[in-house]
Amino acid sequence: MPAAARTTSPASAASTAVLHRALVNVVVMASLFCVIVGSAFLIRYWRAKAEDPLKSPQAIALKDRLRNEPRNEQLKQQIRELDLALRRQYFRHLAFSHTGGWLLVGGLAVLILSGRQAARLRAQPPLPALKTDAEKRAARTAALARWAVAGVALATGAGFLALSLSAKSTLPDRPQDLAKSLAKLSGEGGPDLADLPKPAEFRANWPRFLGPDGNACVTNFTLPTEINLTNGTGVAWKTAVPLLGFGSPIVWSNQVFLSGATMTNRAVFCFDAATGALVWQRPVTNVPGSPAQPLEIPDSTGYAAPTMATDGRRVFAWFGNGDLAAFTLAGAPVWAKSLGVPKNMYGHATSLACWQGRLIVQFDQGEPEEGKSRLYALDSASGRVLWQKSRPVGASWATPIVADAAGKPQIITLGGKWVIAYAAKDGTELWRFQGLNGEVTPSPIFAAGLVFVISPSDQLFAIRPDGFGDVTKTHQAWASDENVPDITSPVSDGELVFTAASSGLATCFDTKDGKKLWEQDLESEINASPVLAAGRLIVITKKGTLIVAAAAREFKLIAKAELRENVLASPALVANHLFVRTTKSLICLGAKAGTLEVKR
Amino acid sequence: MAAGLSQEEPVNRRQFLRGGLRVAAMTGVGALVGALAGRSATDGTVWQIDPARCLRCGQCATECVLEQSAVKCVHTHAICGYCELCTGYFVPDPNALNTGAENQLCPTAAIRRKYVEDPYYEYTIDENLCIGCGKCVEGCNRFGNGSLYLQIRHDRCLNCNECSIARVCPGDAIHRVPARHPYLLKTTVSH
Amino acid sequence: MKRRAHTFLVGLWTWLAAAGVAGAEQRFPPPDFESGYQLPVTQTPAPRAEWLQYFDVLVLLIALGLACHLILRKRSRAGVVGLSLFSLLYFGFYREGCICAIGSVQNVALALFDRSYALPVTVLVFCLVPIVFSLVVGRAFCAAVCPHGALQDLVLLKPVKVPAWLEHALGVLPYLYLGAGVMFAATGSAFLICRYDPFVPLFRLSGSVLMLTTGAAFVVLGMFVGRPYCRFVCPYGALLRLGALVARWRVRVTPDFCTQCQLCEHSCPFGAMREPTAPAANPAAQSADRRRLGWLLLLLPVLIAAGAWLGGKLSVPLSRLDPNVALAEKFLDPRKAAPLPGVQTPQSLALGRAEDNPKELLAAAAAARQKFAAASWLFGGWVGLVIGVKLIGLSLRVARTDFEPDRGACFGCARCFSFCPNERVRLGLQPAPANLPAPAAVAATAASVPPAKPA
Amino acid sequence: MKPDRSPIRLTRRGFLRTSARQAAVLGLAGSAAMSAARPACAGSDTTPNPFAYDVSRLEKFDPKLARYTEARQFRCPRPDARRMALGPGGNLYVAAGNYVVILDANGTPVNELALTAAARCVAAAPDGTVFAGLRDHIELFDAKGERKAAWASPGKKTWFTGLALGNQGDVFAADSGNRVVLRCDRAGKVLARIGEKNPQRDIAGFILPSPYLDVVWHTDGLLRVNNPGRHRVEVYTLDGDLELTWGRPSMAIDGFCGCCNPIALALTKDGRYVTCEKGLPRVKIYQEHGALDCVVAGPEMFPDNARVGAGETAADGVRAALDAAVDGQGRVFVLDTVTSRIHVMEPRT
Repeated sequence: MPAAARTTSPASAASTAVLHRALVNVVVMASLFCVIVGSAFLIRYWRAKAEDPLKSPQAIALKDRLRNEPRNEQLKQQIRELDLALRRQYFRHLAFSHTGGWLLVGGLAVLILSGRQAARLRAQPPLPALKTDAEKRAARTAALARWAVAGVALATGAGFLALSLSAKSTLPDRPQDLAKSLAKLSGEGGPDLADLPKPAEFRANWPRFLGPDGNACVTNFTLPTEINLTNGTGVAWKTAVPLLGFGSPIVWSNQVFLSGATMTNRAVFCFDAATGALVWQRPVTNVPGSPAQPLEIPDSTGYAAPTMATDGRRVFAWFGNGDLAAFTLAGAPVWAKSLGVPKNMYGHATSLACWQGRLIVQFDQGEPEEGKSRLYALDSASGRVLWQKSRPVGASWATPIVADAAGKPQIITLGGKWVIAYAAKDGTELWRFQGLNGEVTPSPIFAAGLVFVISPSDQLFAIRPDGFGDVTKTHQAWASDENVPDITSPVSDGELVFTAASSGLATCFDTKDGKKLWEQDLESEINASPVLAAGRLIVITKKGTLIVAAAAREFKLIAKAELRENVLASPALVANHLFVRTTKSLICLGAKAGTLEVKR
Repeated sequence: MAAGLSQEEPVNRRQFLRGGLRVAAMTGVGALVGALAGRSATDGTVWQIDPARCLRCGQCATECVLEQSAVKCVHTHAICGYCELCTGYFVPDPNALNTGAENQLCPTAAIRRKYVEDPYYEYTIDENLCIGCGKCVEGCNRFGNGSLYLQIRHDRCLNCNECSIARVCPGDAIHRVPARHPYLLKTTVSH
Repeated sequence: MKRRAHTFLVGLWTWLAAAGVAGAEQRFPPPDFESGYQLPVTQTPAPRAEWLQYFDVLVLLIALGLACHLILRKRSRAGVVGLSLFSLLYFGFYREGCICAIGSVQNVALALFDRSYALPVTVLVFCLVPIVFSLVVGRAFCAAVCPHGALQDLVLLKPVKVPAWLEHALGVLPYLYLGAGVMFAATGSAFLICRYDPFVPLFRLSGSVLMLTTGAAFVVLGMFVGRPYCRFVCPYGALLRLGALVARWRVRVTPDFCTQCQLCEHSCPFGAMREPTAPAANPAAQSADRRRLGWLLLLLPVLIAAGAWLGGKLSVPLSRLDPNVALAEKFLDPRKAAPLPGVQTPQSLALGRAEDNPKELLAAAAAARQKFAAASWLFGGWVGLVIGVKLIGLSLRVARTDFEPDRGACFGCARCFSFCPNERVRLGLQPAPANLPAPAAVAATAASVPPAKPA
Repeated sequence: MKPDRSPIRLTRRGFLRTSARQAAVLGLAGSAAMSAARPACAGSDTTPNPFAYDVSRLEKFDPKLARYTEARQFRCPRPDARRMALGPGGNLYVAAGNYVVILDANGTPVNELALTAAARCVAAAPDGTVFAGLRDHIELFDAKGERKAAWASPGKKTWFTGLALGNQGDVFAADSGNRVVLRCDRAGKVLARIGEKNPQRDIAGFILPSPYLDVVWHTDGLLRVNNPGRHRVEVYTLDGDLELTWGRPSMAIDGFCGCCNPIALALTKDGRYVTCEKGLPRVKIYQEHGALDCVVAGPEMFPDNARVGAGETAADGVRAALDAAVDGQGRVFVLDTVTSRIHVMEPRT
């Protein structure tokens, strides 16, 4: 404002200058004051929070000391004094922020007042020049403004686009899908079932240890008439396996999966089922929770004894050191975790099972009284534990099966002295049967409405799975103590049950009453569980002799072939091809490449 | 008409449009009033903590816009057990059952302990000291009867349009309540 | 006899049980004190009395009326400054900024969409009365009643002229902010405008450090840029601006006729003064303008559609501002950390609550998400509309004969009046010139005789 | 009018420069303070509560003391379970909501008795008679589940929380409301009032901040009663003489934690005490004279029970807790009233 122009005399001009100087000084001082108070305010704000009475490390240390010397009166006194000082400081700080605020407001008011006065004293009178091109300038401004608005629009649009990129959400968009999310959480509907293959597809494949349902019996299968490893007759292919493992192969679609491990290396392998070519191999490393120190495991079990499993979308491998890893069928890692280092003197060997998007993990270890054994159901997509159950058993080596028995899906587990069945949905215990003895290794099977379990070298039990609670006395259909195996699992076509003991003794029982129908000494040690293929009993001895016998009420040898390598794992039977893992390689018996077709 | 006000101008298109829009806007405001009048309350509302939903997360002490939170611990004595060993007053495993600073749980010593008769003690809150952290509330609820709990004190609360504690409350415990019944006190009669 | 007693007792118990179900069971009683100790009663300090809120409304009405009087009738800058000071002290520092008209828009929006939300009458009045005033007399509320505006107006020291094109471009932002604020309020998820209000923490002298520093930054900025919040941020100002555009009466600089001296343009710190422009003489330019206008009119629906389409994509990220949605997303995240033993974080506590009743939470979250699905494309459409209308507005030619303040942009601060030579004549501070002076001459006279009242 | 060029002249440019400098300083100080202050303000919801009431240190105990292992657990079919007792046939009688639920040892429901109000305690005689304690009176049911009698309430403030049966037809009812244990005959007549404050008999009386008085009768003819407010267990003769007290307040494993514990008692066959605590939910066994023997279950077994806000039952606002019963084989049944689950704990062999 044209205030300065008012005075014309030099004296008043000088006094104005003095006044102005003074005002400018006030402005500078006031702004300095504001800055100082403002920064002090902020610094104190931050410091006092850090120094609040709760967080004083000194007080915490003193209180810790008092816990060790509860009778130290001097220490108590010290704590009280410190406590008082800290609290005083705290409340002083609270008071300061208020006064500080008012100081700031005051300083600002002085700054503004003096600043305005000073500005007024020195304001120049406006001398606007005559402007004639108003229209032109207006048009120019409007044009510029339009472009600027367009710029704002573009920036907003770009911001929106960037924001919409983060549109992925775990919360479903449609309320209808909420129920699914909820069910998924409670483990009821389980993981996303829509994503999973149909049951028929499971039956056409070999997704786990001993076939789709753990009873290694396929009804539609043609064995090659002649097998000769020397000239390759009846052999589709043979491929070396880079790492040792006692786990059996699993087959899904046109892929064969294996795991192998040494003390320090662990890996999962995928082979082309048609050609035997190694499609991918993935090391399993850096698993969270994995033991830092390598674990000593006896050679008789090795570091990759558990057989892998697949839910049709992912494959899962479990290793002797407890590492559990999931990969997609294409070999991309999905998740990996350790449920703990197994405490197992012979080495961990229990295989995995899958049921409706859940990975069933029977983790028996230690001694029963240690209470360390658990049965887990993990979400196979994420590895999240859906439920877990404590098991009253010590270490075991048997693999659980999931069977639709007595009208409900049951997980049947062996371990310690107990056969325990759990509801597959939520892990509720359904029934338990006492009768096992020793180191439980053979896995249970479910056939003809009965659960067949082996107490190693002791008894073969047939149990009706429709009971509740302890069914030891009530639900045993029959038992037999003849030629009971100690390692291998039984196999049944519903009419007959076959066993092949490690001594080489094969036995056949009637499922109805457990009557022994025949026994035959195969005269060779057997480690792999026998399998049934369309009326043929196939046994592979440890030395690598493949023996085919009729699966009938009388023993009849049909064929014999030498695989010329030691065999410890059970074969997988898919689409007229038999996949055998020897200690060195993976052999596919059947018609040559190009003819392998997996039914979907 | 005063000098400052616009003089009557001839009604042109622009003005007509303006007048029409003004009438429309007025109508809109009127409609808004009509729509909301039936639903609006003459009674105001205030923020309050539902003690049944409070999870004692400690954020009442740190998130309030006030330097010293408007949330305070309150005590319903009729629920109190008057315990000698009060888990809301004493730290877990206190050195001795006295008022020494080393034994007190409250970070600002806002709880007063007074002898009543053997073996009962009365506990009261000094609201000038209480910062609403809820430490004592957790101790009392976990081990005792839950007679200590947090409430927003309306002599301090600024009644912000959006409560900054409610925004972060993990228990979703803070909501608006009618100003006529501004507290959600625990009573001896359960609901 | 015994049997009758029995029946009676059973009846009594049944009645007691029924009473227990209907009413409430007594909690376990406190100890019996032998010393005659009386249980203290829990104190319940009352909230601010209700009549005081009606008093606030009264103060608002009086202040608004006074503002109109001071701006339009008295044309007194000093009066406006005085009223601003009062508003700053009363609505700002005394009432600590809550509830203010700016935030009340959100309450009204929420009340419109949430039938269970009881809107206090005072809030409705606070929201609507300034709007009604704006329809009649322009932005009298901004001029001297709003504490935010008053603070910024009073701290203005040395205004910097913001280029007109930038002013136009930034002027779009309040509308976008208004849209966002209304959307978040209507969905019941957040009161964004209150959350990021820079001045209320200053009035309270407490608040989060972030907002206090933002407020301080706005004050410092406000010393050199006139009312930065009002012009480029304030969503309520945006509403009042619309009202002022169609207001019955408006602020005019000259009481008589315009001398074209340009002094008023110089005096306005908010760039609200518009200079006179004649209708375009050049037919070629006119037809180019018409064509542009036509294209922009066609572009408007396209912009709205594009905005709506883009906005529709935002429903997921925007809904994260809703606490239920945010929690539900964390809860459903398969990679969420397992709860650790020991001291819990607020997040783990919230997840625990979700675990207890996932159905309720997910239902609430899904409902919020649904609301956002509708709200976000509306918001996007609003953004497109704002941009389109602004572009059209910038392509309209307005012919003016006088210097006059823009109807929407003028806050009514009354600074310009004392600069007008004719006003000075009206006030008797200056003799009426014999003939129409040239601008330079007027400027010289104005410079030689300072106004009686400071600007 | 000549422009003034004196050094103090406040030109716009000069002013802008100064103020820009000032603004920069302020902004810098502000942002520095802000960034420094961020960890201090608990703005992030992933910073642990600085005001946490932390007892995690005290939730751990020597694993050597854990001499029980969980054999199984099952859910009580009715919510709001409060107390539990073992009855004939090894069946479990659970007072839950307005019912007494009878389960076999595997958790299979056997029978259910409906009551007119919430059942707060229960006892079952060898002949199958069920005594159900409601808040202010006791009701009797025969083995078939038919109601046989409802005793008159013994007092206005009565609040039954524990029931035990003696061998001579005695019924012992713990009345938390009147802070006394009543000895009644089978017809409901009160024979003796045990444990009331009586300086002449050196009885200090029960301190009950909340209704958790429990009573257990042992074959040695003595009653065991908990006194939560004094953190101890008291032993009375049937005539009401105080024979023995033991127990000390401490959050350590050998003491009773919080302000009022233990809240429930049971006895093993050989006379050892099974005690239940709330707050730090734990079940422990003490030897006859109060030395800690072992831990049956620690807080880690009851995560929901220990969690904040858990267990506020709708009926009376009493925080839920634990109860225990011991069967003939030494198995301890632990009722977690928050989850309504019964844990079967077997001794490790």
